[in-house]
Amino acid sequence: MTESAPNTKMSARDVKVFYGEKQAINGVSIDIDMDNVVAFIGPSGCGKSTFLRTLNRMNDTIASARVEGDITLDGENIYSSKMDVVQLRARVGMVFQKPNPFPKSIYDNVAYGPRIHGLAPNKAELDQIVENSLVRAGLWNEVKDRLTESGTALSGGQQQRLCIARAIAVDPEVILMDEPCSALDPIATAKIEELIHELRGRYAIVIVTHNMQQAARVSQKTAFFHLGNMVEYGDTSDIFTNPREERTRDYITGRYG
Amino acid sequence: MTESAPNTKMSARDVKVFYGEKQAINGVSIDIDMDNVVAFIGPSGCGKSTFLRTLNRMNDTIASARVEGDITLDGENIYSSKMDVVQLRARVGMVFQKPNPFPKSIYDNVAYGPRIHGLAPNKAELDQIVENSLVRAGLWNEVKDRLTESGTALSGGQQQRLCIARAIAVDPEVILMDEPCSALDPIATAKIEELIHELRGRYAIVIVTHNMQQAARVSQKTAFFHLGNMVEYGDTSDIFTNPREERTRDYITGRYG
Amino acid sequence: MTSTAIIFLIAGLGLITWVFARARAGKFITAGPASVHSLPSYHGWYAAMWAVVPAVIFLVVWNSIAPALGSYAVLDSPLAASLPTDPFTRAAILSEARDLSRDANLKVFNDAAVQLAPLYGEADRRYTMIGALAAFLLCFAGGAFAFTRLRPDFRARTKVERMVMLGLLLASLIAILATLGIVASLIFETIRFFNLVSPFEFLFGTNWNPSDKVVDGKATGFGAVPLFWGTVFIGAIIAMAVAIPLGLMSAVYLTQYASPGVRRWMKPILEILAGVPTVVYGYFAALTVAPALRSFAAGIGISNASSESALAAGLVMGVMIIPFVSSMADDSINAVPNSMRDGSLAMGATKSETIKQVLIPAALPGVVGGVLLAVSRAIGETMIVVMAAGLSANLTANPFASVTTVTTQIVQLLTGDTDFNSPMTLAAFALGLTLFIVTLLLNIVALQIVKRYREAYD
Amino acid sequence: MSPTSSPAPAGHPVAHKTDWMGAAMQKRIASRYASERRFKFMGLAAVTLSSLFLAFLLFVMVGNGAKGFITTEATLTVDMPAATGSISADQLTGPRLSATISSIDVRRIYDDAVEAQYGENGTRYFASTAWTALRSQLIANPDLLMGKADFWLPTSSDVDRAAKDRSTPEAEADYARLRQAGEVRQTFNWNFLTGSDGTDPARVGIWGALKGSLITIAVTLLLAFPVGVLAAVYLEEYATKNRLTDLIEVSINNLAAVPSIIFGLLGLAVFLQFFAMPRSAAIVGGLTLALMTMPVIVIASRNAIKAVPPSIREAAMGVGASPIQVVFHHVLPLAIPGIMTGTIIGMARALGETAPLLMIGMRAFTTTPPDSLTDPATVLPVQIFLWSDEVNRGFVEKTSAAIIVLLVFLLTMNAVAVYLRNRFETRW
Amino acid sequence: QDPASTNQGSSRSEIRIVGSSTVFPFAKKVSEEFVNFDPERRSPILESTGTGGGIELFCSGVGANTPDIVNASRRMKKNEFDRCITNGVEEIVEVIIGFDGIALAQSKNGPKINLSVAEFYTALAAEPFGKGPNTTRRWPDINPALPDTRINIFGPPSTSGTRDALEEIIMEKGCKTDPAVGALADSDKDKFEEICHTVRTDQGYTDAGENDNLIVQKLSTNPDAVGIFSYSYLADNAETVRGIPINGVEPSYATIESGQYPGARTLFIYIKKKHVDVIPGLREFLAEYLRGGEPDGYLTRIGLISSPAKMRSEMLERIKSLPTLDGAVLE
Ligand SMILES: Nc1ncnc2c1ncn2[C@@H]1O[C@H](COP(=O)(O)OP(=O)(O)OP(=O)(O)O)[C@@H](O)[C@H]1O
Ligand SMILES: Nc1ncnc2c1ncn2[C@@H]1O[C@H](COP(=O)(O)OP(=O)(O)OP(=O)(O)O)[C@@H](O)[C@H]1O
Ligand SMILES: [Mg+2]
Ligand SMILES: [Mg+2]
Ligand SMILES: O=P([O-])([O-])[O-]
Repeated sequence: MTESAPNTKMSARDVKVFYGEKQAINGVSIDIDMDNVVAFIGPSGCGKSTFLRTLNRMNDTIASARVEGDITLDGENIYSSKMDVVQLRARVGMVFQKPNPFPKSIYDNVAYGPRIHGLAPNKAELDQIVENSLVRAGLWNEVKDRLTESGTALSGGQQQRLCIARAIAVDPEVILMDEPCSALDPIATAKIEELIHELRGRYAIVIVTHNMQQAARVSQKTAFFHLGNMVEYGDTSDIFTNPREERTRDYITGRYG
Repeated sequence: MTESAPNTKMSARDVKVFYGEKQAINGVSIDIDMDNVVAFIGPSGCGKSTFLRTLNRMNDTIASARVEGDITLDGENIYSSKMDVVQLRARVGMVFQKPNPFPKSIYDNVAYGPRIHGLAPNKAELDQIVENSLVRAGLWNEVKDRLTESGTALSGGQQQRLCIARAIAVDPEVILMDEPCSALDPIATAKIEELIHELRGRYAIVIVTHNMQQAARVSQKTAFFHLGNMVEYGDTSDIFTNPREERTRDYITGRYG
Repeated sequence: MTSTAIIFLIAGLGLITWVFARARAGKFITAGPASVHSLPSYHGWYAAMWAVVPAVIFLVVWNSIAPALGSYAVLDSPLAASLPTDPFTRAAILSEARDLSRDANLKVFNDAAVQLAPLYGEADRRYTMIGALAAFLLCFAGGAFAFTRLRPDFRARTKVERMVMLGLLLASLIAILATLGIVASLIFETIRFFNLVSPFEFLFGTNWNPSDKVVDGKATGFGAVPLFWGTVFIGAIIAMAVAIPLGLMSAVYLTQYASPGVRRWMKPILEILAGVPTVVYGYFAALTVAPALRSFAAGIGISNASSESALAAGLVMGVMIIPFVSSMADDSINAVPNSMRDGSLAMGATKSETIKQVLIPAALPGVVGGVLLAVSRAIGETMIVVMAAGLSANLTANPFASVTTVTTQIVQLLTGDTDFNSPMTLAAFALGLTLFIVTLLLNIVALQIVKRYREAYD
Repeated sequence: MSPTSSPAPAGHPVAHKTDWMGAAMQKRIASRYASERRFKFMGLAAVTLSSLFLAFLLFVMVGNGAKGFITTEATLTVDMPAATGSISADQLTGPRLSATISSIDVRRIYDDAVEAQYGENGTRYFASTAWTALRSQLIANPDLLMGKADFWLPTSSDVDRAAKDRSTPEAEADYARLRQAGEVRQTFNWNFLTGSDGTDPARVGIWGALKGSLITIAVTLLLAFPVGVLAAVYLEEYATKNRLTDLIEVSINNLAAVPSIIFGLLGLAVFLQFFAMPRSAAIVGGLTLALMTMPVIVIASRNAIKAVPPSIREAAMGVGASPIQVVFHHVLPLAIPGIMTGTIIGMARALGETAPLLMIGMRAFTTTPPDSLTDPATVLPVQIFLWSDEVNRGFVEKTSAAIIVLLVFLLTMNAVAVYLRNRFETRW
Repeated sequence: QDPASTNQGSSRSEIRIVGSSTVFPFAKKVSEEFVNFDPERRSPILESTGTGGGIELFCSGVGANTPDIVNASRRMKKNEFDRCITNGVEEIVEVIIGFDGIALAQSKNGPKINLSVAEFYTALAAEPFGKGPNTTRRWPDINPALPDTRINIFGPPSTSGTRDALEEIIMEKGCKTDPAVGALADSDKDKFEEICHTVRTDQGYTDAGENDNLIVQKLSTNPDAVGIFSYSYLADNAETVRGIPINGVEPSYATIESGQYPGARTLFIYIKKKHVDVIPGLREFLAEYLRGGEPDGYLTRIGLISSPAKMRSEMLERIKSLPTLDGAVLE
């Protein structure tokens, strides 16, 4: 896995992440393409979130974090000084574990990204973007009559879909999701999983999950992380039925984690 | 299970607990006798801790909590206005999930209860009580040379044993333990379990645990709680090998929880 | 044209620049949003910044020199030849003339000014025009320069944000400046003071009788021990004897016993005590408390009770400090983990036993830190002691006698004689430095204690 | 603990089971409950005592000060045409009016009228500047110049006190006589709210000081608020840990603890001596208080900013907001209530501050309110301090009345702060 | 630098006065009248700094940033005058506004005291008659006939004119009652001044600051205390305090005017001539000052003792012609 596949959107080469002295990721290389949903699985603390955040430089916000190695988006190194991190994050959107809508109206939540990036020259187009995003996030029918209500007044599952709508409103190329369902009940979870299915192909999607069933359900490719290493990366069906590595097998069968 | 058994120390009849509007316990009846260690098991949030705290009225400290039903200690209703809660708590001791020694010396930690209840007329007897309690809690040998050190300077397992010593120093009749090992490592856990074995028979003991193996190891009787109900109560061996209820079986075999 | 009008015009020009730059940048968006680096409005801000900031800086500088230029122009005229040579009189006439040129209805005080007024009007108009023109030029130049730099890949946002960051940094530097200002102003004067009085005498001498008499380069009567004692006696002993029990017990009652309703009302009421200005406390102490204490003392047979007793000032100061102690104690008690309280209650301890034997000992470091902060506040308090404590530098432990404090003496020394070189003025600064250092140390120690204690329970 | 000789073997039973129901134990428990009650009572007593003190303070101030808002007036009959010679109606119109009035020697007319009505020493019944009250009434209503009229003029402070409560025996006698000679009434003391400092307690007012306070506090707010908030934003959101930011932190924490009088010394040495700014001016007071208030605002703002959950920042960054946008679009709007609370409390403190302003000469006597930043001014707390030093008994009620005005301002500000804090306590 | 401003800031349109706390109430009254007379006038700015402090400020230079007038409860000293000259304040006009006495007073509720200058000196001096430290604690330690209360004297601080007057007028008189000490006045002036002019620093004497009002207040609450302040404060507060006779002479308008009272002194104001035609209203203000000090003027009503008619007309002349003070006449 040192050469990029033809349809590769992002690729990481020998990425190491340090928190101060402590190394949290020990040289991970991976390619993410447009066609598949990639799931990161692994026991708690293995570095899934850490690695995910290197992909849109959200770890810049942690003073002690330091990244080595190369990560490219469409062949461009995202850690080069020429890369504008604000633009990068617009292109690589993120959805967080806990739904975190802004304490603003539903409309403003979704419109925020398009506004700061100047994606809509006028109000009508902005309305259109908001509506499209909410529709695609499967939330439109539930909120179309109350767009001015606060985003925080929605239920957890709705909030998470609102966050997804907010992320897709800036029309990113990649969407990173860090355990997007762990705070949700089964019904809300099902909705989000369905949504991921629908979004597939339009965006490159990476999802971190601690729930193997979920990984099996939503992803086409799975990466298994353990103690800061990416132990195995391959088609989801292979990983779950026929893992190459001992550790993967142990984890999948519930020996630990 | 509506009549009390002959050796019954405490018995609850149709106990309901409310936190404000929300009902956390929906009518639980149970008898606790002197000879057996009783384990409460059940999934998180099912009300184990809540019910345990009704037994020594520790839930009086939660403003919103309200208890209905009867709980008796030696046939006396502990919620009657005649019952002195201070005395009740001296007779029904409690050990908490997280070890909570007072920020005082080891000696003072253990001597605290006897002192406030005036159990020792003089220093020599107090010394004796402290020593006996620490011996019985299996801590004496480890701390006898540093009784003046702070209780918070001990390791987690030692702290928990100190809390047990503190509880038995007031010579209670019942000891309630709310997940006393969940903050401890396996070695410390083993020590506490051993201790429970030794204390059995002298005190009525109730232990809450989320670890079924532990319940199987230390208890003679087990009560399974689910969603505020006590689903099943019986001999530990029966519950674990041959549960009567579907839900118990599902839980024991790890279907959920 | 007045300078306000010019500023408004420049602001208007800035706005126009903003609009144009934004519109121009808007045209860059041809191939989708990814093709430009920054939003059009950032280009707008960038250009507006260039248009406005240099012009405004220039105007500020110009406005500070233009009046002088105007005056020189007036002085060059033959009419000015008859002006008196004395600079002060001359200045007065000139400034009156300038006022007259702006408002002809003013009452004329100096007739010479009337002739000069039109000249002034003329000169001022001319220089204002020059300044305005230059400012507009700068405005245009800046705007044009910025305009040429606008390009699809121009990082306008980064530039604008860098300016904002610079502003933020400058704002926080003011804190350092203020601290430096304090330290410098205190230290310079104190060093001068110690040229006249030995630090040893100042810190350990017991004779406080300051005077301006300097004999052989030495001043006497500056032994500050009685002041230190008075300060400690009132602020750290009497006031704390009131504030600690009342504050601590209030906190205990409000956190442990009071119903939420009582707590909701009583807490703000106690906080009001901290919001009452000290001059009001001082007046209250002097008007009501001190005479009452004096007659009380006389009633129990203390003959030489003074009306400005240490007790009166200390008592009232103690009341003022109650909310400080109680809110710190409140925080500390709340920071003790509930498991600690539960542990004690589960042993069959009563509430008061739990509070006395577990909560308060556990919260003690926090409470001590709070008390130290309160002490530092009390010894720096000025108005209560100025109005209610005495002026006699007594070394006495009799609470009905009059003592004086550091802050009282600072006010005494500085509100009288204001000559900056007299030993008495300098002594005020030396006292100020002492006070500064002591309160600083108290605070550092207190914050350290509180911080360590917070960490212990986290 | 004295080491015990023979440790009991593990599991050895305790010698005796405690007899919880025994008489001795019951007695012990009773006494423990008694001490519980005593302790609780002490707590209650502490709270009560503290609030009673506040109540007592307010009671004394209101008790003394309420009278300060009332003034006693007596009538004086003046026959204007007789005193001035005839004034034609057109002299009272338009621009000629002020010239006409200043041509009249109101003071002499007043003296004559008083002597005519109240005898030789009659002026002692009236405030020493009562004639200015007569003049203002004439200016307000020039038609009075055309005829004979009764004017209500303020009585002397002694008589005023006699009318309200008690005074010197002479003044009480004067008051009794006055009631016979003419009419006396008590009305609201508008002059107290609109006038300035003076020598006669019957005629002093707080407007000058209040205006000084308002100007000073405006300067303080304009300087301390932006600087404080911006510094807080910088420290909380952007500052990386280095020597400089450490120094800033330490400076701010220390400034917040420095006694206020030290700021006065700073103002004196730096602003007055070094920068040669004008003595007694509101701008210097405002600058000094701004340095004192800024750290309070910084600390409150930082706490408010800290309370904004990081998830909001992450969310904004996740859609590509720049650090500046994160702060100005999300963090600051959410922190505003907390910042406002801190600012109001800081401003209230500055408004009640006295000592530093004494140091920079804002205690000068002046009888007109300041008009600009550089005009000599005093502030309300300093005015209170100055009046409290006056020996004349008439100043007691004026001092207390001024205190009431100050407290009304401060308590309102504090109440608003408490309201804001409660209202916006948990928004997320 | 703008020539329309001096080196010390720009011009100023209100009068600035500093100086003696004794003269302060008079100056307050005058400024109030000054503004009342014509409400369009700007109120003078008045600060009570004590005579010494005031002269320091006054002499710090000419210009808008320095006071125009200093009130003094004693005559300017030679060294002060020299300082003025050094700082460019060369033309100073001296005006006498009236007389005042240094009054000893006590609360009306206290036991009546009657002192001789010698007794008073003994109570006040650091080393009475040069015979070792002052050991007197209660009045009977000095004279058994005096009431048995603590010696507790509140007086002015060393910067004030009242203090200078106290030392030079009253203490010196008491001191000289011992001929041996009196002889020192010629032989060893320094020694003489040390004995006669040094006030005790122990509990017997309390420096009460520049605020004479404060002393009056303290007296009314401390019945056994004795206060030293200006006669005008005594006159103004006759309700609460009474004068203590010295050598049997009560401080009163008549005794001070006639010079009978041992503590009589002259009150001055000093004006910068250069400011007179620069600061608007300064001349009118001076005129107002003298008008108030006339025998039936409002200043005499609050305790100023009017100067004789001849002196008053001379002063009226002075504020017109503004003759400058000659340093040679000062001490
Ligand atoms: N801000 C940080 N500072 C220091 N160490 C950190 C930080 N964040 C994470 N770590 C450490 O880095 C390692 C990887 O953490 P990470 O959050 O990536 O794990 P994870 O796989 O996402 O776990 P989980 O499933 O619990 O979310 C852990 O050991 C963690 O303790
Ligand atoms: N103080 C409280 N106020 C309101 N609700 C509470 C409170 N404490 C517990 N509850 C609720 O009561 C229910 C029972 O809680 P309880 O703590 O007894 O569960 P548990 O069985 O001990 O769970 P766990 O194994 O997680 O400790 C839960 O739904 C819990 O959310
Ligand atoms: Mg994670
Ligand atoms: Mg539990
Ligand atoms: O204030 P004095 O008059 O005493 O100088």
